[in-house]
Amino acid sequence: MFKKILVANRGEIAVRILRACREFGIPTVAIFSEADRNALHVRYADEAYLLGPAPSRESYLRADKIIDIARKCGADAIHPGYGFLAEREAFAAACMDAGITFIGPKPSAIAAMGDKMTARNTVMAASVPVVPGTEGKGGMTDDDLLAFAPKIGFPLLIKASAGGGGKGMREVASLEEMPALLASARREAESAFGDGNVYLEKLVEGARHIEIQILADQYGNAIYLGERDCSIQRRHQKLIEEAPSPFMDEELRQKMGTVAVKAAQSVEYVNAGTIEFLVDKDKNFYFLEMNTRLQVEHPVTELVTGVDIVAEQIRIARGRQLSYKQEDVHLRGHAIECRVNAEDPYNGFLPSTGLVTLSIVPTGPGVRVDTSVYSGIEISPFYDPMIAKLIVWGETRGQAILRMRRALEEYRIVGVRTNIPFHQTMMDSPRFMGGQYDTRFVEERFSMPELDEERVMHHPEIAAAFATLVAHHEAQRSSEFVMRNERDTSNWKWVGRWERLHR
Amino acid sequence: MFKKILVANRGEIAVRILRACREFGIPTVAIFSEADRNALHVRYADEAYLLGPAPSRESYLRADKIIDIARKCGADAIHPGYGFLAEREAFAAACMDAGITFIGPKPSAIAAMGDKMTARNTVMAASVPVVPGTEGKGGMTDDDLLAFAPKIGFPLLIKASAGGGGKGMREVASLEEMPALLASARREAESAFGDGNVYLEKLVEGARHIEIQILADQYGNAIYLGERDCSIQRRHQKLIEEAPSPFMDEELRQKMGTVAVKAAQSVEYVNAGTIEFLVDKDKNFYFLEMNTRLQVEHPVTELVTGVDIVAEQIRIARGRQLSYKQEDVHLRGHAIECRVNAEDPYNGFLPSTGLVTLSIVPTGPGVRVDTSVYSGIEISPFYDPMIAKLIVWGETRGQAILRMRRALEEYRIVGVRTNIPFHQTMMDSPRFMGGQYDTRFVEERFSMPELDEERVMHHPEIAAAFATLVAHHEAQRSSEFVMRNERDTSNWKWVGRWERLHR
Amino acid sequence: MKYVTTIDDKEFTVEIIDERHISINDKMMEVDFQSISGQPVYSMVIDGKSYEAYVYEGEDDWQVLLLGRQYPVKVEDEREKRLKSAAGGKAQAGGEFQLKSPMPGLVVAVPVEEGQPVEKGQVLVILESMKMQNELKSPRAGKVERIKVKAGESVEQKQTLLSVV
Amino acid sequence: MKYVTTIDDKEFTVEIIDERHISINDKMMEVDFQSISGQPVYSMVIDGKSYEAYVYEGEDDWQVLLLGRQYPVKVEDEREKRLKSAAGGKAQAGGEFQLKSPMPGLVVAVPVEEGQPVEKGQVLVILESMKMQNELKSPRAGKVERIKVKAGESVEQKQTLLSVV
Repeated sequence: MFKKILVANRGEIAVRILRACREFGIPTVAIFSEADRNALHVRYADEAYLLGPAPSRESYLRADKIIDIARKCGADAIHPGYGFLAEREAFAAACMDAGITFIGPKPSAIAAMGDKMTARNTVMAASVPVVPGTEGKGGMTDDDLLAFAPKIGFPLLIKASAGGGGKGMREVASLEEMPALLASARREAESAFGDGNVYLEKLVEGARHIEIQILADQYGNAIYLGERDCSIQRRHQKLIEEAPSPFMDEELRQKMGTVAVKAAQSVEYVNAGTIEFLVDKDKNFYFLEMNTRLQVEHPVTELVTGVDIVAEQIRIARGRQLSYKQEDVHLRGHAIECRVNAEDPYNGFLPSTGLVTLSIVPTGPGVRVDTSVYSGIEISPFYDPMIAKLIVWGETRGQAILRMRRALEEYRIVGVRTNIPFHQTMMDSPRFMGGQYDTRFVEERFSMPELDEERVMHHPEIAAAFATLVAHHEAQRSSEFVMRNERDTSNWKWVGRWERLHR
Repeated sequence: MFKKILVANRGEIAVRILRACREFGIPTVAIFSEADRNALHVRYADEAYLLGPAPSRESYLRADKIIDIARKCGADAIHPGYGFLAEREAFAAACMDAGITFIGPKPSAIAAMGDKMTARNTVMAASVPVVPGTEGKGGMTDDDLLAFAPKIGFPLLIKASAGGGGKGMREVASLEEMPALLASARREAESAFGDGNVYLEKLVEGARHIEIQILADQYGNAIYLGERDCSIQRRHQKLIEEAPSPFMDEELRQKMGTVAVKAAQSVEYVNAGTIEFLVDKDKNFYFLEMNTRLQVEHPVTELVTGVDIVAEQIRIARGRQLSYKQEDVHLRGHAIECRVNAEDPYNGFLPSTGLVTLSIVPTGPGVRVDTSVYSGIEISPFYDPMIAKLIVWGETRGQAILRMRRALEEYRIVGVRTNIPFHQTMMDSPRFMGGQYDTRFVEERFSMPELDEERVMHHPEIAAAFATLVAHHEAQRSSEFVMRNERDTSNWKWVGRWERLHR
Repeated sequence: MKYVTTIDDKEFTVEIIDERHISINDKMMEVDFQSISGQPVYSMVIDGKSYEAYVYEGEDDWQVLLLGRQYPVKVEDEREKRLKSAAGGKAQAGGEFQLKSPMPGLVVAVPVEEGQPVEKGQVLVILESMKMQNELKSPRAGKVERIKVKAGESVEQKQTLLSVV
Repeated sequence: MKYVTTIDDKEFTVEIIDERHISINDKMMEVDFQSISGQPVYSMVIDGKSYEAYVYEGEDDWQVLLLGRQYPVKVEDEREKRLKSAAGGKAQAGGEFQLKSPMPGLVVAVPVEEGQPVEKGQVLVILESMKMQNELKSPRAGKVERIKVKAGESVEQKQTLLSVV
């Protein structure tokens, strides 16, 4: 096995990978920015090296420094996680040049799939259906794009060539609004990926976002691990994923799985990867892009297949054959993932930062939490707002939804606002329960019930009691501040103990 | 389904049962003692009622009050968990009289199996092999027992007739020491179960403790869910359980499973139950006792079979047929449970109590934590020292051990000492790794390496650095206390923030 | 101690009787109220029902997050409220709105100018934080004044960015 | 600041040079030392290696729980230690041992009497806590004195139960 693995990432995914390494008994190296000294990935690794200041460009995107650290500490492999350097051809190539195994595909496959336009041309050549769009070579100017747009037709999407996760993506309804949207998309793409190139794509209406997880080894073996339905998105950011898709049948699964394997093989793909498709209501499917890396939502596939995808990535990179054949892969039960973001659903989903003073994660049967948050950690404004993934497994989709409800209700995070109430509302929504949703569902048919004009309150008198008791207590405390001596005789025994403890 | 379920227990098992109810959508009722107002089971239930003062006799053992609460709040079923009232025939009967479903076996089965001596006679009649011992009717006096002991031969065990979990159990090497041990066993049995009756049993040497999980419905269907190996014990308290047993083969599993089902059927058993066996090195097995309730270690069986045992208990009590036939039960992978006790392994495993100021549970793939502990809860001296169960699943036993190691290392509990270092040492022990252990292993062949005369230190200089830095910091703080003004200019930035927060 | 507690247009009279009892609209209830871990998460057992909620202090109200729903709650001392309404009711309706930064971040653009009239919902500032561009919008129609930041500047949480009058 | 730090019979000279550097036996190391959540759990990155430990204060030493192993560590100011050893070394060897209750509980029995000689390992008090009976034993041979509790009494944590001299 590898002598030592450097994890070139932060947050929950760095922790996920460190755990897989530890479960192999492989020593690990973490890297961190100045904002992340107390992060879980630094605490869990065997070694940890400071990269630089908080901004990504000065830390987690510093490929040169990272390779230098790997060399100096004797790491013979690097796992890039997702985001940051995971889909940079140059980084994979630089690892190779330094004699370090990049745990992922070959640079050529990253290059082919990483530039969305090349990707489309490549898979089209392997007769995989694609969404109509600007299929030319990269780097089109605004003028070119504005000229081409009417040929695709509106509505259409601007997408970042280097992108993913909805960053640098804009929806365009008409030619008039396109210049401003191009500018902001390029700005966001530049900031997120260091690359402002964008391309255009037809917007498939009523579509579901369904993706196929692929594993491929160095000996030409490739399998698919079923699909994930990621249609619950907001501003093109995935929020909830499930496996299997409630929309899917076995016939379509096999058809899309076979096409996905073909797409991967068209670039001689090795390691774990994901082929994203749009599927319209008539079950026509179109290749969207390939993510040449581990996916945020990989756990739902792990829970229904029993395959440890990160462990398999490491084995493949080490030159092992796949541990599974296609016929070994069986889907069992149902899994759902909710991405817990530090965002306030009652305030336009604005990011929320601060010191987490309490974190109580849900536990018990069928519940998995992948997170880097604990009581006492600071959520900084520098990185992605996703702070945890709550994943549940159930024998059926119904059981999984009920289990997710109880897990969401148990979850306590104090110090930042989270989108947990959004997920709770979604789990109660009849359309979600019925599996009746598409990629526009959140934006077009869903809102937080509290923000509705005609809101229905379930427990107003209980809410009133909570607020009044807290307000009363605060008022008492203020007056006690004046009458200091009486403080210790306060009726409110719940004030005292914790404060004494931390005095 | 039931309209409302009252959970007549506390701690992690109350939480476990509440979760199962919530996942069925059934409203729940918690009961609590004065020491448990802030316990998780009170927080997670829909309703919660105070029973009385902290001691069990005045709270969790008050069957009359509990049934009264159930009646008043309209609960139509009671789940007793384990311990407390779970194996009291009178309680099950009282529930029945009050028209409330007792989620467990009929009173007659509890009576038959609950008194260990009757149990032995009953299963012997069904030709299940038993360990030689005092098979007479209950309530033997000390004189009777002392007279009978030489017929069994030494070493032998004194066991509580009403007991379980090693409470009121004493090992006797000779007739001389027997009177004192009888007295202390009766005292402990009286305190734990309210019943000081004891009996004697031959001590099978070199034995493994292997138990079979049973499920039986009201229609005569009964299945076994494989075995659990619970041989890692200390003072007859189980500490680590695994499924399947590394000692077992499929033939023995089927044989013991069939015998276990027969034993259950001999008392017309309904609901979940466990038949405990001692298995000697030649794979002879002896019936030990039947636990007519949910077992602490049920999660390892859940993880390898995929069966939710608590959910199944509720379905059975509701009058449903078993969801599984024997041929549906397949063991997949391997599961291990470590019982995390508030006990100091470096100080004779003495219980440790106090306010938990930090709890960071391990999470991620294959890890389940069943606990009632969170940052801010008080561990009181009134109840069992088990504060969490850490359970892992792996594709193989080896992977499960490695995963348990990483999970134990991640676990952080501050405020009470725990036996986590014991478990860490065990997971590193070659004999445990090799599956080479019996019920005497912990006491006879195992010790905390730090307590050895010839201890080997792995990282003495690192430990020295930790202690010196903390001591230095404490000294600085004391001197700062004198030179107050300089406090805020302390170099030690880690002091400041948390304190400011809680000021 | 008596309070008038309002959610939307529903008014509750809540009286704190003693440590164990409150009344809501004159209905007496037994209550056991505890803070969880000294944090703004509270457990309340009220007439046998067990509830848990986050209670956050807002500008002039409380936000109660209870069973996945958020309630904006106004709590007023009954005596004060009586005095205030005697004095002529709402004083500050239609006052100045100060746009404060909801989080630390980088100002990407300020697409309005001082003196410019704006609609409700119009974008006032674009702020980048957590790699996302966030549009801060006007909660009502009005006129922009006192712009205190410009593109490229870093801002702290709660820093005032501009006003709408 | 220089310390002499001892684990068993191994002695280390540890010097705190500045916030970022210490030396152990004159070997200079870069160190980044942090408390986790303000608790006695510490994260230390020392020359690139990341460690985490609980550090508990004992009667006259520190207990460091590191990677599943516990180390009893004695830390002494070098100057003080020099003075002390010049003054004649260990002063309190063989003094009085006070048996303190390690937890709150109920005294079940005190199977010794005042003036009675006891062996190392002999049971002094039986204490019930968490439904278990716990035997508190003598750490060394000696004579029992000043028994302050009797069977049936409740005791607090750290309450002195008796002495062995």
